[in-house]
Amino acid sequence: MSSNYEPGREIQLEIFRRMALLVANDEQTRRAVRTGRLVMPYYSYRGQEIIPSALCTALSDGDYLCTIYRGIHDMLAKGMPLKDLWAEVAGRISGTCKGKGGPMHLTYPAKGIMVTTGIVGSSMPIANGLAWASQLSGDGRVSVATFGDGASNIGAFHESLNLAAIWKLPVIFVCQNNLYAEHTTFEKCTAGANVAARAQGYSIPGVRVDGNDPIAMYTAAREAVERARAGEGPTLIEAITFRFFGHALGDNDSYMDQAQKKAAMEADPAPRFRARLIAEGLATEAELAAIEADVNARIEEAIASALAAPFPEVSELTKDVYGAEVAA
Amino acid sequence: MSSNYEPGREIQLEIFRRMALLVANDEQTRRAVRTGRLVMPYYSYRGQEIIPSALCTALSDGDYLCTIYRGIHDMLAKGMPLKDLWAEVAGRISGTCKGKGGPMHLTYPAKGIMVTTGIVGSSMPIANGLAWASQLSGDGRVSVATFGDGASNIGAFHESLNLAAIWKLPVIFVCQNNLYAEHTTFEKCTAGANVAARAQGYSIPGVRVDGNDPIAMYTAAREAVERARAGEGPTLIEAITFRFFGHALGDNDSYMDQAQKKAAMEADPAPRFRARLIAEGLATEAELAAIEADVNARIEEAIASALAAPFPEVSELTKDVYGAEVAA
Amino acid sequence: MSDKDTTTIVEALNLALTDAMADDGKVIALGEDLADPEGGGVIGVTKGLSTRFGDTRVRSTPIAEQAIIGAAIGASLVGYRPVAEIMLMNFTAVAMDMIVNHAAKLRFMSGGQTHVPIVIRTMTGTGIANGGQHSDYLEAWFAHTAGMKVVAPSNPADAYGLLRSAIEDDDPVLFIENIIAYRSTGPAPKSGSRVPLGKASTVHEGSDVTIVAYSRMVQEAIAAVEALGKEGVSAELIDLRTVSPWDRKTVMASAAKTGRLLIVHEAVTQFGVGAEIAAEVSSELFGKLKKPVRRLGGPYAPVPFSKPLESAYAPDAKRIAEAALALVR
Amino acid sequence: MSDKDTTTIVEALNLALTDAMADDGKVIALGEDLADPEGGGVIGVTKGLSTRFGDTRVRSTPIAEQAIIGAAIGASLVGYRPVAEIMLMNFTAVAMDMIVNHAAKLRFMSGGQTHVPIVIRTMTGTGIANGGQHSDYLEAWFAHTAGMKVVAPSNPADAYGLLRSAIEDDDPVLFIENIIAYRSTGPAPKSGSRVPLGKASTVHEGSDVTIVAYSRMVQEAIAAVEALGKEGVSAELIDLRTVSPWDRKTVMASAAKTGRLLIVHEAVTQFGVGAEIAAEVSSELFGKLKKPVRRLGGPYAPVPFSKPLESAYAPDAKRIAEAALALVR
Ligand SMILES: Cc1ncc(C[n+]2csc(CCOP(=O)(O)OP(=O)(O)O)c2C)c(N)n1
Ligand SMILES: Cc1ncc(C[n+]2csc(CCOP(=O)(O)OP(=O)(O)O)c2C)c(N)n1
Ligand SMILES: [Mg+2]
Ligand SMILES: [Mg+2]
Repeated sequence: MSSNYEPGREIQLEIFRRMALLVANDEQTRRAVRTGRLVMPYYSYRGQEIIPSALCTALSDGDYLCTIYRGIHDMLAKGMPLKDLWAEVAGRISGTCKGKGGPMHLTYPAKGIMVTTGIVGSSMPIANGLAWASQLSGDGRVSVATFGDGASNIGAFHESLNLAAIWKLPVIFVCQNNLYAEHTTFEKCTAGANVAARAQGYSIPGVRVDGNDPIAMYTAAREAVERARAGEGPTLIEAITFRFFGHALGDNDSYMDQAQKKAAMEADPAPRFRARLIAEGLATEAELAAIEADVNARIEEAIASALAAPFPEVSELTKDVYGAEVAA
Repeated sequence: MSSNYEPGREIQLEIFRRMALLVANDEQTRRAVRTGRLVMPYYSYRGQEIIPSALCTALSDGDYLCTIYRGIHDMLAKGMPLKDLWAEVAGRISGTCKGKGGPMHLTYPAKGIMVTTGIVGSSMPIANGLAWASQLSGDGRVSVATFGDGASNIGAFHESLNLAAIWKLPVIFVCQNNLYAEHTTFEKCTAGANVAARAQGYSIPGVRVDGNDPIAMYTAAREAVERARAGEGPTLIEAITFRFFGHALGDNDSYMDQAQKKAAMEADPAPRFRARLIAEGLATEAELAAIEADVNARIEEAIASALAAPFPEVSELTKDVYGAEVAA
Repeated sequence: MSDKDTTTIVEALNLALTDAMADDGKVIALGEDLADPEGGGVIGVTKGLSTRFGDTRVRSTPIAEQAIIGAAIGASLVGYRPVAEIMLMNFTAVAMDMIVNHAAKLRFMSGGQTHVPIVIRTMTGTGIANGGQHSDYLEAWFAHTAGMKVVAPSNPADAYGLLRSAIEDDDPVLFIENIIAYRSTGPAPKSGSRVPLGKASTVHEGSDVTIVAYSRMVQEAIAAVEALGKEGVSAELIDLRTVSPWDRKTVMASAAKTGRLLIVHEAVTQFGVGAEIAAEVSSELFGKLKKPVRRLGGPYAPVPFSKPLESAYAPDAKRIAEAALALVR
Repeated sequence: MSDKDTTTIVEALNLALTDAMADDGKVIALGEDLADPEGGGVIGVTKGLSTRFGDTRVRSTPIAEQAIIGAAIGASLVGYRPVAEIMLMNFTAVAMDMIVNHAAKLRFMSGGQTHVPIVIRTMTGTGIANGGQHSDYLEAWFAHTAGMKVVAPSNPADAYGLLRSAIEDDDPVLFIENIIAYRSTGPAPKSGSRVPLGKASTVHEGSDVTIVAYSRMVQEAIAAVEALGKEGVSAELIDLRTVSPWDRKTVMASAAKTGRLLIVHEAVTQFGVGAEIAAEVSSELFGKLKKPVRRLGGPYAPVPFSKPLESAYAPDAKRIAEAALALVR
């Protein structure tokens, strides 16, 4: 792998800032759900934070993102404001989708967050369309679809990679391989050596990377971004990671290999990254603690503001179905 | 490629017999459609005969086949009786499907012809199910799905190969790559080196073979059959070929590369195979002529019998929807 | 086998599958997370099956709904009776080709040479904040598909008896389970009992107004009937149980008797299942009804996430009672 | 631009696409065999477009309907107006997730932040021996899907005007073309004309009975109206043009006037579009109709291949006239 794009101090700190936000936000969300302050299905991304933190640091605000139900880390990393997010997952009218979308369907076009889907595999075909738009307009934007390892076995994955390859679309497919699809292990449902290897079938680059390593993840993402912006077409990145809290919060995770889970949690990439920044002299304990204090304060503010906001009126139920009332 | 399974004289003659039947049947069908004796959409397979002739010679009667709208060659090679076939495409009650299925939906379970589908890609998921049944019952049958090159870009292809691979199903996926999907060339819509190469993504064998070469095609098919029967799982075979009469009979084929078409027709595999059998002393002109006379006579008889048969009564329209009338 | 007097729908379904697999070696099952190593289904409906019947008969699958339904169809063509799970009803959308172009049509297109005795179990419903892509009732699509049967039980005994009948039926059956009703209890089914497809049940007899419902809406309607009774209105409640083919005879007889019909479902009202019943009853009982047939269903909108909106989406006991009352007054 | 007085539906559609692309650089098109190297579409509807507007705007695709609709959705979210072709209506079954879970819902689920102004053109219909998997009318599925619009023209001028309106509409529109009607002729559209979505047209005024139809069935109904006239029956014929949302006002006014309503479509009758209209009219005009609303549609069966069966599948002028006559006599 070329090291042209290895991140320096500034970029690493930026990745850390996003990661710190994500880690704190997940913790607060789990607490809010467990205490009943929020009532929603929650697919914790804890353990996977490095992936979008590095990825989105390699992207611009204008670049497009299609993500999935387990995607709040992606959205926050891409810049969705905390208040809009929290109000949405609390079902309030001030939420980014007026409370209509909820945690599986957040949208925030101002930061390029175009679609969040709950249907496995469906982020990819739509990302292609966003990329086609950029190809048509020449606006230089890159589109990203994120999805899970389980999604790599559904038809839309195949159709999307093929189309992106032959149309040379400026799109990046980021598979966050957390080794489980709901309760089923990666090996049990996925044939072939790995997801990245499937890229060969379309003659596009397929990169398998440690998604918990900010340097490797950033480098892979930067390469894909540069490639896409240069008109050289799509890249498939398989980022290996692990989810710490099962599929959906509240799951009985007895189906998981508990030793594997324990090892993964002990190797938590967040404190590891933090420790390395200090050890390598890239940041001081105080600097990082300040970042953490800041994100915690902002999250708490967002929660308070969300929970104080009103719910939508029931009349909202039939609004936003069509753009305009039809005459008849 | 191992030569364990190279076909001897008997097998080659058997392939020739099937091929001769197919060649004659296509010619008669085209004539019947062009003269208006048959009214149906016809997807001529002329040029592709060697593939099913060799494939089905490597199969047993009990093995299962799922084929497609361009699949009458597959069915005849697998043993569908001419009379049942012709009566069906003539829409008669004596047709194998009582005239209800027609040329795109022929079925003949007695010879393992289980499904003929008009939906691109759909032969594959169903063949997996047939193979699962054999895995459950241990009956040793092999299931085959045939499909076109265009079908290798649709979602069902991917889902099917993955499932077959992880379940180690006794199934063979035979892509008849005739270089066109309707009016679109193979290269224009297919990313990657070729179809067979995609097998790697599932860690199953992917074999690219000259589908117009009876030896190569038979050998590849036999290997896949033996592998499947031995419980070693699926094989993807990409058999390169060409269709001589466009997508559907009556097409304006100006979208085709005319030089390529001319070359392909000049290299017509049927007379080539015939000539080689004689040149290599495997058969005499008289023997082969007798086979051809026989198939022609049988086809003419089938046509006559089909056209003399009655159409279904209109009351058939609502029969065979459910197995039994529901009380209510 | 359960000795309890009451049971839940989850338990009844689990028992039905267990009994069916024990009785007939041709019954097989597949779906995402279905087998015991994966927890026996996300809700536990299939718990214990793979352990008891083996993991070739009961299989967890990749996330690949076309492959799931295709495998079920193929195995069914040669004598097996697959029960395929599509985890949530909205995901039928990725397998529609297999369901409607293949499962529903192969008997007809083959002139009766083959048939597709599969059951597609799926769950859905509003009420747990699952939002727009995980809550839809889409039964109208399948009711409109010739060759399919559509079943939607409302209580444990029916769930058991209908699932047993669906598995034994020689045609493809879509079997709809409601998520929030899974844990609701009711009289336990008699082991081995069957509820025939195509037959409604009259849950409550009455003379003033007929209410037709299915799936969880029956539970809301039961509460509504009770409330109506307190207001002196005698409502007859029919649980359709099989949505297609629906039990014309029972519905017509009741509507003829009461002269007033209210049809309730959770799906979008427009072009929903209620339209067919309303059209047929209005036509057949033309001049004999006391009031126009009334339909009460979901609004013309996707299912929203926000609680107050989601709560207003599906009909509830209160709105059902009001609508019935409006027919009577 | 055509100077002819009459034209075919194919020509009208081609003209509509050409004019729309010339007027608005955001209009783009994709589908199988769509571009000129591939013949400009299997029927020629898109002929000339890629040559004139370039092969990035007008793209032939692989056989991958999820990818096709997905690409259309994505481009539409950021300002483009894609016209996607799904070659035959039955193939919508492989793209249902993209259409109903995404295109139809994104406006609502995003709280109005995004919308999906795409047109999905597709063709279908009995009459050319295409058999069970290539002939279905499935408009009821999409009419039942909140957020979708469904359009089905019967003549060249409407085809032109409706397609232009559909492309300019800010919501996803399913645009249904009938195969055997492609070559039928009619008055040429005025270039640049629009036919508004949601507005029916009264093709023939009458006083005895109202016939509502759409797509090719209007052509059969026109012949039926003529035959009825000879028998002294004055039939009013309404071409729905937009199937959903349908023009309630026009249909109600006509049914109120004649007191008799016949709804005709090619799709399976059961749970079809006719059910919604029949239910609504029966309810709203309760006590005012002279006869029960009558529906005439396809039988509860897949489309058969054999000619005599296929011919008996869809309603024709004779059966429409008979049904109307039965309402009047
Ligand atoms: C088409 C479809 N099938 C099934 C589901 C149910 N489902 C939701 S998440 C999930 C597992 C997905 O696993 P993976 O792609 O690895 O993503 P992860 O949840 O691990 O991030 C499944 C099966 C769905 N949402 N969509
Ligand atoms: C899902 C689907 N999309 C589109 C079609 C229309 N169609 C019929 S045949 C065909 C081309 C298929 O090409 P290929 O797979 O190469 O098979 P061939 O016809 O060359 O044998 C297309 C696009 C279809 N039948 N099904
Ligand atoms: Mg995963
Ligand atoms: Mg081909």
